[in-house]
Order: sequence, then structure tokens, then C-alpha cells
Amino acid sequence: MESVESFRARAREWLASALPRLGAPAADQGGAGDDDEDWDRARELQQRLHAGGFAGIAFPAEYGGLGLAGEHQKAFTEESAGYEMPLLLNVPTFSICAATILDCGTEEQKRDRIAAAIRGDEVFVQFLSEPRGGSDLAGVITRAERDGDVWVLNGAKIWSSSAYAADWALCLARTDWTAPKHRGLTMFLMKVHQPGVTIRRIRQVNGSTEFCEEFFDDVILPADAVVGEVNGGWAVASRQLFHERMAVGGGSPYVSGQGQRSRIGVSRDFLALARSAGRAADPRVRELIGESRAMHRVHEQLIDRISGAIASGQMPGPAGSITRLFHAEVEWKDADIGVEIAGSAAVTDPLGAAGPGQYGQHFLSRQSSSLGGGSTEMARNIISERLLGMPREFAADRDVPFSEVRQGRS
Amino acid sequence: MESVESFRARAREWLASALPRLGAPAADQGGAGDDDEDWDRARELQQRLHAGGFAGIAFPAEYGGLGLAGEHQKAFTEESAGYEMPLLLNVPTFSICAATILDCGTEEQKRDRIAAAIRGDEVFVQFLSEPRGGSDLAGVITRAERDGDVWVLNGAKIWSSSAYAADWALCLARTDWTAPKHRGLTMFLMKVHQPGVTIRRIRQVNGSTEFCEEFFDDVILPADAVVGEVNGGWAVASRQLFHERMAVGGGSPYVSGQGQRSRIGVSRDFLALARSAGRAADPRVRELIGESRAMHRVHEQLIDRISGAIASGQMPGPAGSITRLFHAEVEWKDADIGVEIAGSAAVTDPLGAAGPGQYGQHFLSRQSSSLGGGSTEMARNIISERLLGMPREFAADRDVPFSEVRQGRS
Amino acid sequence: MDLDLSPDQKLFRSTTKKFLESETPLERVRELAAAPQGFDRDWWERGAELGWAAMLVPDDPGAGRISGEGLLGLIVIAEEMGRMVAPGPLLPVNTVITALVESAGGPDHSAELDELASGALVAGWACDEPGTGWGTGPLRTVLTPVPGGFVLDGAKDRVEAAGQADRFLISAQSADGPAQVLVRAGTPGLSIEPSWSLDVVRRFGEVRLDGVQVGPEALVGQPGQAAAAMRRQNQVAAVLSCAETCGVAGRVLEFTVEWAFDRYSFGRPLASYQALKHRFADMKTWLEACHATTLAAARAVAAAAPDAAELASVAKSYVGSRATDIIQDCVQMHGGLGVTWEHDLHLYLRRATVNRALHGTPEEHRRRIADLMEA
Amino acid sequence: MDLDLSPDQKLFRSTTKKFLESETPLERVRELAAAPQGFDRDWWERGAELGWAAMLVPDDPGAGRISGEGLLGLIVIAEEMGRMVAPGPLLPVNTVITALVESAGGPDHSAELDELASGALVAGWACDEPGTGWGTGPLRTVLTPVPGGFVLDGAKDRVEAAGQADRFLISAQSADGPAQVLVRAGTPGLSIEPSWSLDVVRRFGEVRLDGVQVGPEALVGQPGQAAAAMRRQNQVAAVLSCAETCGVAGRVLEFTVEWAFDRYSFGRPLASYQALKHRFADMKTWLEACHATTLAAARAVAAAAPDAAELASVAKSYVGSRATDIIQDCVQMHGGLGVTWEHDLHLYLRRATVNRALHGTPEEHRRRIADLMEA
Repeated sequence: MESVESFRARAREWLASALPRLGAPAADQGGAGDDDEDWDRARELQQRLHAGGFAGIAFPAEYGGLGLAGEHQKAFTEESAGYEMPLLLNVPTFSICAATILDCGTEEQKRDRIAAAIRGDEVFVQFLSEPRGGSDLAGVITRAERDGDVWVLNGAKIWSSSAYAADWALCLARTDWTAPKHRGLTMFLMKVHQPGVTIRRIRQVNGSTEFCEEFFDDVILPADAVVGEVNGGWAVASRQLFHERMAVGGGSPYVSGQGQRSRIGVSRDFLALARSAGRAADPRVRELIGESRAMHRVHEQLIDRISGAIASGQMPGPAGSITRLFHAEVEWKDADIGVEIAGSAAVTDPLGAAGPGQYGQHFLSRQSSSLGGGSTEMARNIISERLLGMPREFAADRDVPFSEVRQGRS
Repeated sequence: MESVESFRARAREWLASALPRLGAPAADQGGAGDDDEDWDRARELQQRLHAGGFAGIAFPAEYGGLGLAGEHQKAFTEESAGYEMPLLLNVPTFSICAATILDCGTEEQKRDRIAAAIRGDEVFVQFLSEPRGGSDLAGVITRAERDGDVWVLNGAKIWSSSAYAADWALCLARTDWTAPKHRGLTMFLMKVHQPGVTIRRIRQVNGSTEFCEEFFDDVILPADAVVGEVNGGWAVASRQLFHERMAVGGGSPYVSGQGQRSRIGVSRDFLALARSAGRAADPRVRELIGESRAMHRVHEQLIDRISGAIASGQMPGPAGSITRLFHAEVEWKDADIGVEIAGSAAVTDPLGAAGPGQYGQHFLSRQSSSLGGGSTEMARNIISERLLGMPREFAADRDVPFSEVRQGRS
Repeated sequence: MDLDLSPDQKLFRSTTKKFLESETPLERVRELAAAPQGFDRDWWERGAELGWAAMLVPDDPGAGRISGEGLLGLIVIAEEMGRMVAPGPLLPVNTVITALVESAGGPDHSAELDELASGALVAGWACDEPGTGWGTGPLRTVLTPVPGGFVLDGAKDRVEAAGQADRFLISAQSADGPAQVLVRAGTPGLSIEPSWSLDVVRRFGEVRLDGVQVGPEALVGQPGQAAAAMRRQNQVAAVLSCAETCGVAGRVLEFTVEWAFDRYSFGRPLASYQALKHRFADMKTWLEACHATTLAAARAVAAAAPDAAELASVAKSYVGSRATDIIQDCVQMHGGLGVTWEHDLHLYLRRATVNRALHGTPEEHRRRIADLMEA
Repeated sequence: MDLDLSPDQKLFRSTTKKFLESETPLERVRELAAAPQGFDRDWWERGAELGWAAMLVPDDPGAGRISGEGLLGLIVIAEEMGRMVAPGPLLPVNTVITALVESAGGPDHSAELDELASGALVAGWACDEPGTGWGTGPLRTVLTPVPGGFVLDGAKDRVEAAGQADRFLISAQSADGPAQVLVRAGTPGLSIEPSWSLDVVRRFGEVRLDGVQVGPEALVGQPGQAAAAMRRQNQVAAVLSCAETCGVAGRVLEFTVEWAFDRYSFGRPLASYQALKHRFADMKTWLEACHATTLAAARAVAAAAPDAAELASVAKSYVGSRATDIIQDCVQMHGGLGVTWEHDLHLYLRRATVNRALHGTPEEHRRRIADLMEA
């Protein structure tokens, strides 16, 4: 295997010759993922990486990758700072979906799908959450029924990120209603755009239309669409959740390039806001500015602590819920601080949503960070039950046939 | 029945001639209840009321009262403002214990005990909570066993207010261990000072030694000590809780005199504190001062709203938990505000606990107001279950013989 | 709000509720989001027939005091409007009416008062000035006497319904102290710049005053004597804002409690989870406190009680901050749906956030309370 | 604190823990509550043998920088002291050592440094002045040159261990700027007035300076040059205070979690109630964050990193406010027992409250962070 340093040197040289330098700050690269052109651009960049021999660094060579180690990927990521990279493909395409296919897929699935993604030809998406599902990921009621050689899929999924731009999806469906919740599920690898699939883009209060809802109406899936075992879909979903935690925590070897894809967000420069509001000298406003700064720094420090402890085995994986919960706290605080400093300019202002109004606008999606990626309620359950060892909540659906579980009215 | 106005006129005249005027502010009258002399003084004042014909106004004449209405009591209370009154006897002696004996006691108990209290000869106390009991009032493990004609009491009680100064107690004990929790309890009216009873005064972090813990070691109770039915003690205890809510909410006809007995507390003059700390012009400090003031005013307004609604039947009795919960919030806020405004003077100061240090001192018992009189946790259960109708918490001790209920290690 | 409504108040409630449900249900409110003005004049006039703008006008026009009963009826209407996130200039119109009724010794404005009450006329309340908080410092807009009247120079912002207003009540500094004048829209030198708003249907604008000439009949009360009326206007505005916000938060909590019963997770309704139950208990407590303090403030303002200013600030600070706490936690209870455009939650959150920030933030009102304690 | 302790750090921890458990268990701490000085000199000297006062002293005395490794070891000791609510002048002694080590160009203090390190000498750190907050404004205590030395006039308060100190490190304004001098207890003109303290065993006093004459050898560094060392002292003090508070809150959460398992209510352990579980989850999260930020600050201060001042203030503001939140909720979890004198909870709460308020409240440190952002 090529040494990391040699690889790094080659990467540096290639990057300089082949990828465009970023003008804007790193956080803005890659677009928001709301527009088709962002996705076209990501595919094109990925194709360049592939042509240059720097795509799929940590994926096995037999599936189209370079077969190198996480250290090589890390070196490439470091060198790529300042260049435009196809960050949109990191999550979920490479770090969650391709990684899970690598763990659980058939030889054919691995060969076809992973290679296509590495070439920049295909984008993946997860079809997990359901409109009536809430925090209960395994409580899936989308059904797949066997009909001779094929499966027939009916139901709906939601909160799939950029499904409209994706080619293939990992879709969790219920295939046995007589089994208890976790034991009647099957994972399918399905084409996103095919007869019977309707995609609706969900508009959020922050203006984003990144998330989608999908409706399945007698969608035909071939027998070889099954990933893992029939009725063993929860094991596959668990790998997805594992890879998601790794990706979010910064420990995935399949993430290439630095920085997150940007989201439609709010500036956090409260000092500038205070100055524009003429309140930069108000001691209370200064406290809030300092408090926000402190929370962000503690957040970084906490991520270092917890991710290090998980990596070294000093804490179990569920400790990741600690940083997840803290992240939400930081976001709550910032949303509140923005509104407090901006005062009435947060709700009506000549500058509109580009000025202090952005803090009012942002306040509307204050809870987003405590809902996406597992709610804070679930995080608190996990911390108390799996880290502190407290008794688990009573689940009325444990060990009973899923068909007998009450589903509620909404 | 004498008219309220005639009674009021007589009371006004008598008060002026017979009771001492208060020099100190009304909130300080009656002492803290920590010292014997406060109790002697309360008995003496009650004796004066009795001699003057103004004791036990709303209690029936056959049990030593005046047999008048709540309106007469209210008039007397209004007139008594500014006079030294035996406020220590209002709770629990008259408004909880005597009221419950009146509801549930035998003819003899009513005649003997209520009359003695009205004469100023006897003081009552409640023996309800237990050291291992927490919020679970009915989970009593103090036991009374029948031995021929008498009962033998063993166990311990706690949080009985001023038991050391009391003569008689209403004591809840378990008399049937094979019955489910609420159905094996019996209420006893017992002498406080008798062989086998040991009283220990509990010192609290705020310096108060008002609360006591009692240990019962083969205490002999006569058969006629039972109040209500044998194994029907929960019905009696429920009356006590009802009368307690009435007394706390300001709706008891057995409370005579205005103002609460004072407790060892903290000043809430945050404006004075801010001035003494040289921070009266700090905008943040001014916000805190205004916020505290607002919370207190909202608290009064909420009490008016909720107690009015309960009285008129627009809200059920458990709505009292709303004001109980709000009260705790007010106290949390004040404790935090005191410490924040006082700054380092709250923890070390030449003036000590008489100066800004009182706010540090008070911070130590910040939670007192969310524990005493039913915890805030219980209040939240009651509000969600009995006002919003949400499902009740699972109780592992429901409908099982009490002897089979797990008790834990502490 | 009040648990003991008078028969009149019950009537106001039911007629307003019925009108809003049929004329501006939430679907219509969403349509109006795209409309430049946010409400139809015709709709407002029909609403005014239900008393929306007539209630503060006293039976005795010389009373110099708004109708106290009227204010207690008006908060019932404001609460219903909050429950439906209704459009319309309820607050500015009634605040301007307060000014006209309670400013003594000036020109007669009874014709305008009648037209405001009937809904034919809409008025904007131009009290805030660009770059300043609520009620801080002296007014920068100035009223200068000239032959035949006065000239106004300055600017006002956060003026609700500025684009629809036929008249503007403008506060200004005169040589004798604060003054108020009622200026016609379209008067030369008066221009309006629409502002952005977080609310779906409530529009605001900046009113610029460049040498605006007005006759002496434009005065509301006497120059230098406006302080007392302005205090009353602030109190009425605070009470109406709080009442509306009570309706907003009350409606949101109501449908979120329903949701908690209907929505199942792990085979159990959300309403069975203790951690959520306890948060609902907090929210119920806060909501009752919001109602209690709003009603107490309304009564004090209605009676012009000595502590009316304090109680208005108590209510505005408490309701302002707690209502958004309640709504945000209700968003959380709804999960991802709660932050979608499609769900109505954000319509309510927008209204509560706007009401929280305008006419004094919670922080500003807390500081005011501290000032009043020393006064 | 750190999850990866070095063998040395493990040793410091175990020896300190063993010493405190045998010499000053909580029963002994309660006895010392009645003692005027709160700790025994002899006990301190024996503790010092475990390195309590020697760790910051660098191997190379001319380094001009405290031992970074030493600071990372010292926080392990401070955390253990917090877990046992230990007495003793750990913070002032080590802060004064920091001053002596990091003040360049002044008289030699190596003899005092040795005696402090051995525990034979106790020093008070007199940095705060009556009537002022943390680090606000210029010093009012003045250092004036006179023939043969200097004269000190002024007053210092919140001086920990003032009654036991043999030396006081006093900051003062000189004509050239801030200066620090090391003054013997008992020097004429220096008087000590004991203060009240919320802590059970930590004593404070006011140090008054009336024409206190000192020789030039008392200078710590050069007059006017003390600002840099004073900043470092503040950083070391913040880190030690936070580390101790982490121990306090960590121990309290630990025994409260145990309590939640052991205590049954309605036939179920408290630990099975979701509303309580969620609060424990918050507390666990906050505690981990306290550890994380304290360790990060200690590392930055140890390395004299450019953001050391910011990270010290980040930690002090975060730990200061969150630790008391954690402990108060643990009190609540204990029910009535939690507010009794008999239960140990209040000993911990006292310590955390004292640490929160001294050497900069959370609010003061937040303002400092904002200042640093603009610097």
C-alpha cells in the first residue's frame, strides 16, 4: 500500500491542477443541496475525482475504490481544504448508504452500486422515517408483499434528504406483520425514480425544500433488491444508524473533504448584530455574546472528549447522544440570543430577512436541531438508559405481533 | 345567628381592648415556630381569644366553637389585622387537624380535642410522611398491630412541623399488609408525648429546626384512638390533604388572623441589594429586579384566578397544583436572582448572613419550596393526569398486597 | 381569558369566532400572506360591525376615558383573533382611538372617531422611531409651529398597517414637550416605505416626515400635554397584544395536547410519556399564568388603576416570553412536522414572536418595572 | 477530568484520595466547620508532601513559566479535593506560586517558593478590592516609592485563608502601572478582618493596608510590569476552581444516581421515572461538558496558548453556572432530605456556590469573553 505521505504529496499536486479553488468561505461550499444545479455540480466534481484517481479512497478496489486506509482519506481531506469538493455526496451517499451496502449487501449490489457512486454516476438516499413514525424508527408500516418473484411496495416515507436528486434508496419495509416490531422488517435497495413512486418536496419554515416525502403505490421491486436477510432488515438499519453516528461524529473513513454542506442558516455574528442594533455596549448584550461564544467552544471541547472516548473504548457508542443533546442546547441558546439582541428588528425591519430579521426567521426553526437526526427526547432516553443504566421505558409494542400494536390516530 | 356586621363591630371593640398591637410588620408576627416561647405565646393568645368569646368562630358550638359562619371568621380576620394573633395554631392545628377530626372523628374525639384546641390548651400535629416515603404518602410502613384491646405502634414519621410543641397527633399507620396500599391504613389520634415516642428535631440548611422526625417503639394506643374506620385511614388522610389545600389556598373557614407565620427567610428587596452592591444602574440587574417583581405579581394574579375557578367549580380541585408549581418557579427565580445580583458578596462578605450573604445562604434551600407541601414532580403529575387527562403513571403497587410491593434500599 | 364572561362578552366571542372561521380561516390567512396589504378593507369594515373598533369609545364622549367595560370586551375579541392568527389593524386602530378619547383640551376629532369605530377609516399608530428601542429617550421627530399650523420632521418605524392607514397618529417633540398629531395619509412630505415582517399577514412600514405641514386641527390634545395619553396608549397596546398572544398560545397548546393523545410511539400515546407529561404540565401552568396576568392588566387599565402601568408591563413581559416558550415546546412535541411550512404551527409562532418583540420586549418591560418601583 | 490519565496523574489522584479519605473525611470537614481557620497547618504540610503545592514549580527555575505538566496534574488533585469538599489553600498557594514563577526581572523569591512548595508557608492571594467586581477597573490600592522601599495603602477582600497566611501577594497600582508585592503577615499597618463565608471550611478575610512599608525585595517582578503575570494568575485560578467544582458536581451526581436506583416510590425505583431520567440525562451531559471545558482550559493555560484567557473564561462561566444547576436538581431528587443539615448535599452546594461566585461570576466571564472577541 502506498505510504500516506506519498499519497498526500500526489493528492496535493493533483488537487492544485484539477480542482477549482474556493472563493467563498469553506462553510459555503457545495451549495445548500436544494437545487438541481448543486447536485449536477457535485456529480461532476466526483467524476473529476474519479478520473484523477482520488475517488472512493477507503472503499475496496474490487468495488471501484482505491482500497487505501482511513489515514489516506484523512490526508486527502486535509489537502483538499480550500478546494471545491462534492461534499453533498458525503452524507448519506458514501458514509451511510455505500458503507452499509459494503457491510450487508450482496456481491452484485456492492459491485454495481458502490462503483457507480464512486464514479459520480449515482446518488443514494435513505427511506427510513415514516409520516406516522416519529422517534420510533422500527415502527415502520410501509409494507412489502411478496408476489411470485417480486415484492410489491406500498406506503410512505418522509424526511429523506434530497430524494429528488437521488438514484437509489435503501428502503425499510415491513414484510411480516405477525412478528414483533423489529423482526418483521426487510431492507430493499430500490430505484428512486420508477413507476409507483411519487416524490413531494417538503417546504420547511426556513425556506429549505431539501427534505422529501415519498408515496409508494404498488411499486414492484425485484427479488434481488433485498439487502441482507428477509425479515432481517433491522440489522441493516442498525448499520445505517451506526454509520450515521460515525459520519456525524467525524469518524467515518468514507467522508472526503472538509466542512459540512451548508444549510440555509443564520449568521451567528452576534457582535455585529449588537453593533448594528446600537447595543454593543449594553452589558447584558455582552453577556449574551460571551455566552454564545462559550457554548460553541464547549461544544467543540465536548465533541473532542466524547468522540475520543468512544474511539478509545472508554465510553460506549451511545455516548454520542451526549454531544447530540448538547448541540441542540447550543442551537436553542443561539436562537434565543439572536431574537433577544435583535429586539424588534427581528420581526419587522427594512432590511428584511437579510438583516436582523434573519434572527426572527431563524427562531421559527429553533427546534430543527433538536428534531433532526434523532430527537433530543430519544437522546435523553439513550443517555439515561444506556449510559446511566436506568430502567428502559415501557414499550407497548415489545414482543407482540406488530399487527396487534396500537398506532394512534395521527 | 348574629349578623356579620354586628359581630365585626363587637370584634373590633374587643380586639382594641384585649390584644396587643403589633409593632413589627405583619409578616413577622407570631415568631418562626422554632422556639418554645413562641408556642407558649400562641397558647396564651388563644386563651385570651377564648376568654373573650372569639375563639373557634366557625366550629360548632357543641365542640367549643361559636357556631358562626365563615363570613364571621373572615370579618374577624380582617379586623384582627395589626394585632398579635396566635397564627402558629392556624396550620395544622385548626385548619387541618381539628377540621379533619370534625369530619371523621368520633363524638368523643370531637368534643374533647376540638374544644381543648379552641381553649388554647392543646396543639395538634400530623404524623403522615415517612423517612422512606418520598412523594408516596400512602406507602406508609409504620405499623399498628392489634393486641387485645389496644394497638401497638412501631415505625417512624418525618417532616412533622413542630411536633415537639404539640400535644396530639393524627398518625397514619398500616394495619393490614395483605390489602393493597390504600386499603390497609388506619388513622389514629394519639398523644405526642408518651412512652415509646422519641422526637428528634431536624436541622435544615436554612437553620430552621421546625421539622421533626419521630420514632415509635411499641407505643400503646387505646382502641378509641382510631379515627374513622379501621383500614379506612386513607379516607381520613384524604380529608387532611383537602383541608391542607384549602388552608394553603386561603379558603379555610378555620384560619383566624392574617398573614402567615413567618419562616426563616430572605429579604426580597433586590433593589436595595443592587444599590448596596453598587449595581443599581446595571441594565441586566434592573431586568432581574423587574423580572422578580413581575413573577410575584403574576403569582398573586394566578392564585386569584385558580382559587376563584376552584371555588366556582370551573376548575377541579387538583387545579391547585398549578399555583403550587408556579410558586416553586417564583422561588427558584428569586433564589437565582439573589445570588446573581449579590455576586461574590453572596458567598463571602464582612456583613455575613445578615448582609448580601443571606442570598447565598438562601440559595442553599432553593429547592425547599419545590419539596414541601407535595413536590413539584407530583404537581406536574397531577396537572397532566387530572387536568389534562393524560394517562396515569404506571404504579407497581396498584392492586397488589402491600407486603409484596418492592421498597428499595433507601 | 376570563373564566366568567358576561353575556355581552360571550356574544362578542361567538360572533367574532364565527366571522373569522367563515371569512378568514387559516387557509385564507395563508393566501393573504401573498397579498401586499395582508387584509382587505372591506373585510375590516364588516368585522368592525361586530364591535372591533367601537368598544373603547365611551358612551359619554366627554368622559375623557376609554370605556373600561369596552376594554374587557375587546380582549375577548383579541384572544379570538390570536386563536385564528387573524389579520387586521385591531391594535393600532384601538390605540389611536384611545389617544383621541383620552387627550383633553385639543381640537375635536369626533368625526374621525366615528369613522374609525365603523371601520371606514384605518389609523396607524406611529410611536416608535428608527434605531431606538421601546420608550427610550426623547422623541427625535419634532413639531415646529409655523404660521397657520405646524411642521413635522422626523421618521417613525414599526408602524402597523402603514400601507392601509388613512390617518397616522404621530408623536413628536414640541417646544412644550411631547405632542401628538393626527395626519392624513398622502399629506405632502409624508412618505411610506414598506418593511419586511415576520408575520404572515401583518404588515409594517416606516413613515418619513419631511416638512409635513399640518393645520392646528391635526393636534390631538395640546402640545406638551401628550405624555399621559401616550402612557395610556402603551397600556392599551400591551393589553391587546397580550390578549392576542394568549389566544395564540392557548390554541397551540390545545391542538398539541390533542396531538399527544392521537400520536403513538412504541405502541403508546405520546401523552403517556412522563417526560412529556411534565412539560405539558409546565405549559398548562404558564398558559394559565398568561391568562391571569393579562386579565389583571386589562382590569387595571380599564379602571385606570394606580398600578395599571406596572401591571401592563408585568403582563407584557411575562406573556411575551412565556408564550414563545410554550409554542416552541409544542413545535418540539410535533417532531419534524412542526417545522414544515405546511403545518400551521409557524403561523402561530410568527404572531407570538412579533407580539413579543413589538411595543416593548420582555427585557424592556422588566426594566420599566424596575423604574416604576423607584418612581 | 481527563479520561486518559498518565501514570503520574493516576498516582496523584490515588494518594490524594487516600489521604483525604483518611485525614479529612466529611465528618472531619463538618468538625472543621467550627474551627476558626478551617484547616490545620500540619495537615496542609502533610498534604503538600503529595505535591499539592509543588507541581507548578518548574524544573528550571529560570524558565519563567509554570510547569504545564504540573498544572495538568494539579487539576487531578483539585478534582479530588472537590469530591471530598476538602479544606486547604490549594488555589491561593498555587496562584501565588504562579506569580512568583512568572514575574520576570524582580527580586529573587526562590526561598519562599521552596517553603510554599513544602507546605511550610501559606500564602494569601489578595487580588480583589472591596466594592468591586472581578477584574473591573484600575486598582485602588497604591504602591508609592519611599526611601528604602515602598509604602502600600488600600484594602483587599475575599482573600482566602487570610487568617492562616504567612505572606500576602498584593496587587497595587504604581506610578508605572500595576505591580505586585509579597508582604509578610504581621507587617505593621497590615491588618486582617475575618469575613463570613458560605463554605464550611474555607475562610476569607479582608486585608487592610495602612501605610505598610516594604523593602524593595518584596517586589514580585518590576513595578508596572505585573499585568502579564496577573493574567496568568487569573487563568490558573479559574482552572483550579473549575477542576474542583467538577469534582464537587461529579460526586454529587454520582451519589444521586445511586439514590435514584435505591429509592422506591409507588413500588418503582426513582430511576424508572422518565421525567427524572431525562433530567439525569441533562445533568450527565452538563457534567461531561464541565469536564471537557475544564480540561481544554487547563491544557491551553498549561501551554500558554494564545486562547488561554478565552478558554479559562469559557470554562469558568460554563462550569460556574452549570455545576450549581446540577447540584440543585440533585437536591430536588433527594426530596426533603436534600435540604437538611445532616445530609452532605449542602456541603457540596456551598463549595460550588462559592467557586461560582469568586474569581469572576459566570456573567463577568461572559462579558470578558465578549471583550476578548473584540481585542
